[in-house]
Amino acid sequence: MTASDKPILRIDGLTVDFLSEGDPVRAVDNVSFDVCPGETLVILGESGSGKSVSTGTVMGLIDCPPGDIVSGTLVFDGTDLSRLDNEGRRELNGRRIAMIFQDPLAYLNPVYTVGRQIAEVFESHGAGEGGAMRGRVVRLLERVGIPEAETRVDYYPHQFSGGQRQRVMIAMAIALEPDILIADEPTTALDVSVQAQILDLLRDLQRETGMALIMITHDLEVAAAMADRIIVMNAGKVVESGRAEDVFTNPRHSYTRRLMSAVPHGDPKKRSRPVEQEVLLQVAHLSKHYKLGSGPFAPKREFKAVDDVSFTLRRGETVGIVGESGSGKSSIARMLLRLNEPTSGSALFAGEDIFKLEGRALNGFRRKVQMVFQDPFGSMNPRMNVRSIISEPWAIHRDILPRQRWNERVVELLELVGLKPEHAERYPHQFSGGQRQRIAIARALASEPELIVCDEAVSALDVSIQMQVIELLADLRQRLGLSYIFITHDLPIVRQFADRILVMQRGKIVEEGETEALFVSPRHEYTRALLNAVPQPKWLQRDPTPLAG
Amino acid sequence: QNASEIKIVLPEQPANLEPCGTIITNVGQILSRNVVEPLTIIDPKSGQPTSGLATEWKQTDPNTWQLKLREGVKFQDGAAFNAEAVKFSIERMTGGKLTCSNIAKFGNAKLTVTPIDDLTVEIKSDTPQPILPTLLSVVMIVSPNTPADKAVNDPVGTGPFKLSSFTPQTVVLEAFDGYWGEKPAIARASYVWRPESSIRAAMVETGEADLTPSIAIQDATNPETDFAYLNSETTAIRIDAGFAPLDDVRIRKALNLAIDWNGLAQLFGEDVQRASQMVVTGINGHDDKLAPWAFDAEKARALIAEAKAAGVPVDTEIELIGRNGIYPNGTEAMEAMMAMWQDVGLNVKLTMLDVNDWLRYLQKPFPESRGPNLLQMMHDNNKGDAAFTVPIFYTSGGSYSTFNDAAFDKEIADAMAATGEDRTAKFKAIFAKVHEELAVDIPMFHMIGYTRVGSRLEWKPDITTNSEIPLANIGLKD
Amino acid sequence: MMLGYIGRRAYHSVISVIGLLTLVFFLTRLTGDPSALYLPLDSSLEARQAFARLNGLDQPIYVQFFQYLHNLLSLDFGQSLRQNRSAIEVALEAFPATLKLAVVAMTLSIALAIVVGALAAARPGSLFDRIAGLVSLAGASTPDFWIAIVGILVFAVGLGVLPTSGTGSGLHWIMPIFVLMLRPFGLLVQVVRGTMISALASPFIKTAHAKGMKRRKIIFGHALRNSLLPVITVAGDLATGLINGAVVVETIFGWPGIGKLMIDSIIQRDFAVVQSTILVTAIAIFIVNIAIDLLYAVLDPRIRY
Amino acid sequence: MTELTLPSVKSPGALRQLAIYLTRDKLALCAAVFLLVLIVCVLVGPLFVGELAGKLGLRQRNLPPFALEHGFIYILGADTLGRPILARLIVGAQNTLGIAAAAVFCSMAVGGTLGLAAGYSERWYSHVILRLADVVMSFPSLLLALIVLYTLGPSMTNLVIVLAITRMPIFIRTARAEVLELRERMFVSAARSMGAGSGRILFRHIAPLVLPTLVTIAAIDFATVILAESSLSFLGLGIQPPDFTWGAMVANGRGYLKTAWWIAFWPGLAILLTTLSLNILASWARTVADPLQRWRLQSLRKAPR
Ligand SMILES: Nc1ncnc2c1ncn2[C@@H]1O[C@H](COP(=O)(O)OP(=O)(O)OP(=O)(O)O)[C@@H](O)[C@H]1O
Ligand SMILES: Nc1ncnc2c1ncn2[C@@H]1O[C@H](COP(=O)(O)OP(=O)(O)OP(=O)(O)O)[C@@H](O)[C@H]1O
Ligand SMILES: [Mg+2]
Ligand SMILES: [Mg+2]
Repeated sequence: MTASDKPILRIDGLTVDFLSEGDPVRAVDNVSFDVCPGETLVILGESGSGKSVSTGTVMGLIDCPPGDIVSGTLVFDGTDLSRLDNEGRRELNGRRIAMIFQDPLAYLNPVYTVGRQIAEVFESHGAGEGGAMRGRVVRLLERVGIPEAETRVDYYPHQFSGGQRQRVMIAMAIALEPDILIADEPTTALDVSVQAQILDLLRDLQRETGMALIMITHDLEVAAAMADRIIVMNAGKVVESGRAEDVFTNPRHSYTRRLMSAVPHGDPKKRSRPVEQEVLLQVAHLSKHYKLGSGPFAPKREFKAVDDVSFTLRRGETVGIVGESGSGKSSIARMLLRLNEPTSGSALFAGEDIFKLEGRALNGFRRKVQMVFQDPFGSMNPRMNVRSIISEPWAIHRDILPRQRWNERVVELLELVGLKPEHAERYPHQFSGGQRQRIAIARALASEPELIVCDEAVSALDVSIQMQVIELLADLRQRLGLSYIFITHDLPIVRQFADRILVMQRGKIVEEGETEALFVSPRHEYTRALLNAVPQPKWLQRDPTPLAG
Repeated sequence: QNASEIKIVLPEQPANLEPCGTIITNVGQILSRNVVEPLTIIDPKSGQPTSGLATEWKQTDPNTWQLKLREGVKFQDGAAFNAEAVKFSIERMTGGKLTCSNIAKFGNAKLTVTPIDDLTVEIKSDTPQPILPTLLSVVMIVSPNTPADKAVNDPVGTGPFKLSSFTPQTVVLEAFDGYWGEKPAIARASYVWRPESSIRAAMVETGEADLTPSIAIQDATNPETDFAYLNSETTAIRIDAGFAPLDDVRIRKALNLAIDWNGLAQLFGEDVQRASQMVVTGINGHDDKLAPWAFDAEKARALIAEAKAAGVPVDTEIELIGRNGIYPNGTEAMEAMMAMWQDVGLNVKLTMLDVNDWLRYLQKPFPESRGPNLLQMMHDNNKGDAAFTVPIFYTSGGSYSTFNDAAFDKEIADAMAATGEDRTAKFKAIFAKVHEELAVDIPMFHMIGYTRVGSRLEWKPDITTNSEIPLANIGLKD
Repeated sequence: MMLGYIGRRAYHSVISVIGLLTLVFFLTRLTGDPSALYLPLDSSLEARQAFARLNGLDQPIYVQFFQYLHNLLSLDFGQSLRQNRSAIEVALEAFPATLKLAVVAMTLSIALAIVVGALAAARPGSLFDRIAGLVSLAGASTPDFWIAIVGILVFAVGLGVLPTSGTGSGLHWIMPIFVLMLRPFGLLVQVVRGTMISALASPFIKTAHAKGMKRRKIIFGHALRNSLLPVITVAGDLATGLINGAVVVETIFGWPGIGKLMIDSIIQRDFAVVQSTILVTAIAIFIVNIAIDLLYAVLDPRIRY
Repeated sequence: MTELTLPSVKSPGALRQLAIYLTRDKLALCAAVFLLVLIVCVLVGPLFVGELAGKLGLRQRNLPPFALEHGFIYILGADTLGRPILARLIVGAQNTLGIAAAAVFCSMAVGGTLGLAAGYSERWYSHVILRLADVVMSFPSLLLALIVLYTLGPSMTNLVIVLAITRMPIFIRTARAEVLELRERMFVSAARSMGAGSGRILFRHIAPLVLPTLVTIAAIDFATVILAESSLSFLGLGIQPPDFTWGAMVANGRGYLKTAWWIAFWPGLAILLTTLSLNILASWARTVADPLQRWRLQSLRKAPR
């Protein structure tokens, strides 16, 4: 690839505030960077450090007010973006500048099929009309690895798994092969092999069209694999920038150094020996078939999302579930929490079948089991501030904590997950993706459960905070005997944190085993593919051969 | 629009066009003397019957009348008008197989009709009928081809107009070529209906319509087109004399005296006449010399004080029962009267009811639960004789009567049987007694109707306008 | 699945309509004996009894009810006491006029309200928003007969550009429709505006901007579609209000519709007609409601029955 | 508003905070002031002008407004019985607002709750509630009023019940429609997974999002109810002369629109202004209650540049 030297996008001295009745919150503070055609700029940084906001301003997506662009110039290909009128902005957005949002569910319109939403990109820029676009849309979906794309174009966002939605977002962004693509954590919900496929796709696009790529990620391996240059942000400021190799091999700023050293490497001491042999959860022959149909009158068919899954979880144990995106992991989690009814199967929690619980017993069970949702934003009531969100379990189960201690405890929990006490008064939409995820974790911890189901609970966190959270969880496990079902795509994390691992593919558990054993000698072909798909730093890549998968 | 076509706006849609229901205003205004004709016609000035389809009549004995019928009359369907047709029409009316409003005028009399020859009939009744010719003005003669056991919406009569169409929007009448009388100036008349008086007035003003009866006084603003007419309606308050304190005549008189009649009259327009009795001038039995009660609050208070001293419970709550929409400004009038009565110290409370609820108080049997009450009402006698008024109001058995006096019943029966001058004098005596001695009601006003007549038409309303608008009497200017 | 749902709904609705008719039958009989209303005021008690006998009103109420049910089976809905003909015929004759008015008025007010409400929501607090709010609210809270009469006085009498009332040419439609639209329009503008403001703050609107979609399409495609549920619900309620009779308009402008018929029949205690009109309007209303419920599922794929 | 939508309500400065928000929206401030004045009138007005409102003045019937020779109280003119309209407006406010507020509040509270239940649950009672709403929708309000009048007799409470029942379906159906969508949202699942009971989910999570729409409808329904009341009093249900409401005043004046417009105009204007104020306040409250919109009412302090 040939990176030309003339930047296609240059940001200079960007400062963004969020205004409120009190002092303004400075989200981005004097940030400058640029990116050239064909080049990949990776933005690393602490969660909440202003990565999404600063890239959002490029697209003109910050609501002003309450957002306030205090200063800064944004020049795209010679045009000053801040001077553009609506029509000029519209011309650029989607065609020349495109963006992959961090939170794919919220950012997809729930009432339109994904096919239509993708086709709108074409329509908006006169690249084609409705029906004729279908073929192109299907091809795009296939390119991002959506299975059965031909039928799935007609599905609605809620019928997709987290990772699939993310890929829909990606398809939408690359539809018109933009000059510059801003990818805000585009692979958090993707398993390693799909991730590799997507990264390849992006690289291919860069090679073919000279697309510039700004990529925000917490995954250092991904960063290393993609970056030409890296900037590191912390507390709204750019603290370090430079060539990828330099930043990785020779970090200068203390935050960067902390980041680099926090990389988990299967440190087994985080793993627990199950203190007890008592079986907490016994899942047997669990299946979930979704009824599918694109319109209200279309014929229905069934889709086996979870297919005869069985496993056990002992008290104090952590079971990690890894696997293909769309393989039914979240579906299992939702069924275990009685949010979806299973098609068949049973799950005994402490000897009682979860699926048969009613009334009081069900409430008692729900108190003992908590979930961190894959989509934290959606899982919080937009009308409730963080204080109410976190204290809700106590309001539901009055015996957990006396009312006068609520405020105190909220602050405590916020600090445990690395947030500040003043965040308690804010509302969910006023947070960054990672911050929301931490609020969700704090809420799950609030009810002092026995089992927490974490669905991609740490995927939006930067490595240092990730470590802090993992340590917190491990500590609770140690002290209180908590059990976890830990669904993730992040192999190093499960390796470090889980005792046992289930590998899922197409609704089935294809392999199950002790963590170390599984990592060291995977038996199933898919597992092997997963483990081998770990990306290589870009500066070591000779030629980008397709990864096994 | 053709010059000889006119459009009339009525306040209400006629529910049906059954010729037996012509005493219902909106049916009568369309059918009466247009499509169907009666045997006799009441002269609006004298109140006396004049020839209609019957040309002559004589009483052969107190229970029997003989009528001569008009010659050369044909029904609109071609049938001949003759004694048999009269017999058919009267029997259809009295047969009880269909609901017939007009029969009410006959009370419970049983009629037997016998054709003497083709154009002579004899009508016998079980009780003496001194005013049968007057009563016959409500007998509409219909074609013998009309079903005898079913109410109809397509009446066929002998009138100058025949029904052309009847839809929910309009009724259209067309001139009938075979009419026996003079050919009317108007060839075609359509009737539409709008309840809102101001809209009706506006329609005539803009020329969309040519005539509308009964517009509200506040809409009658143009002296060129708007005509007032005494409409034979008399408004009154009935006093339920069966309950204390209303059983005391002083209180009843005080009720009459306490009203500022001139002030109240403003609600109904400057042309209304203060009433002293329940029938209007021109009705046989009306007494012109009977002076209405005048406003005298002091005297009213004095009477009340006197009654109180005599132990009458004057503080008892008296219910004033009004009916919504009974006549224009009816509610306001009740409010005003209530205020005036309260002013002289009577404890009067107003209740406004819907028609059906109000009817329970109007007609016997009265509700058991009632207490001392005053009832707002309106009486319409345009049939020329006090016989249509006196018995129902003042005999013990009268269906509106709250009054029970055997001696008075006898007086009334006497008057009802009398004829000629004697009859008139006896009715006058009854009205005088009711007014001065008994004071069982509070006559208010003889009401005025306003009609707006478009500039094309040559026509003036009169006392019969509330029951008929004979198109044949309407002329066209130029 | 959908067909099953429709079937179930239809079944429930039939039961409800039968229940409704039973309810109406018995309850109307609580509002007094009609005989007095049908005869002249001065008719005798015997005459009234004869009337009751003639029309079967002297029977015990349950006998009347079984007679009614029996007749229903042979599609005989009873005779109108007032109009001398079959009650259902009266009702069916009056219905189209009302339906026409309702359909036109609702279509126009929904369309207009959506445009105005959406544009107002696009810039809350702007001049357009304020004016649209004031005008629509003023319309919705002014008595309709007031507007109707003033409209006639101004446009028909004063300016002479429109006919006062009646049916016929297209001009006759203008004022009735305008008067009928006021309340639905006012209410819908407020509902559209409110829900649209929330919808426009959703993250997926940002996606649409990022795609470079036209503002108009974002407002009317994405935001609107997500706020339509309450809008069509309220519109449905307003529509049923109109189906039940645009009484004021029907009376003032002389449209021979079902609303006026219903009121007259109720006041006149013409029970058979009351029952028949309610049957006709109830069927229409149930159909509207089923249609709206189906529309929910069409508009929002997450809603399944 | 619930504790959750305005979490600061519990803290001592909450009312002050609301007051500050109110001053930020000038229109809402005017509306609030108007309503406040109205409430004061309702409470103390009758003490001063109660006598005058009922005092006949048959010789100054239909006195035009702005003529001062009869005293200031006749500034708005006199009605058909020569009573000062200003005094009557003040005295009539009490009944008008009392009835409308009670009826609208009842129908919103009961209808809203039933709608929440019907939307959230799929049990049998959900269907029953909905079909009942259909039945009420198809049941002419006038008939209901007559039945109540005949069986229970006229009284304020009965009037409120009739009005509340007839206005209820719109709240039931709107609340339900919103719930159908909201219950599919993730945060509802999340709350359920925490063990929240249906009550909590409905009233703490869903209701705050449904309420703004209901309040919008209620604010407009206020006018509808005031006018409906006047048409019911024609049947004898509800407020009877000499008591009166604004609606009755408008109805009284309808025959005089051409000759004495002021009789219907002032009470109509009063109804309009009240509804308008309520709506403006409702839309203000909607903004306050929505964290995403609240900034519109905050004084945003920018950083120095
Ligand atoms: N609407 C808002 N109002 C107030 N503060 C906000 C708002 N949006 C974002 N912020 C704050 O701005 C800061 C930057 O947010 P941003 O979303 O850019 O973080 P980020 O770097 O993308 O973090 P993450 O990796 O967690 O997504 C955060 O501290 C966040 O709390
Ligand atoms: N409501 C639904 N209707 C139809 N299909 C669904 C629905 N929800 C999920 N699916 C399908 O079921 C499969 C499993 O989904 P699930 O969310 O459990 O995947 P996952 O393993 O969590 O994937 P990811 O890692 O991408 O989040 C996916 O293929 C998805 O498309
Ligand atoms: Mg972010
Ligand atoms: Mg998932």
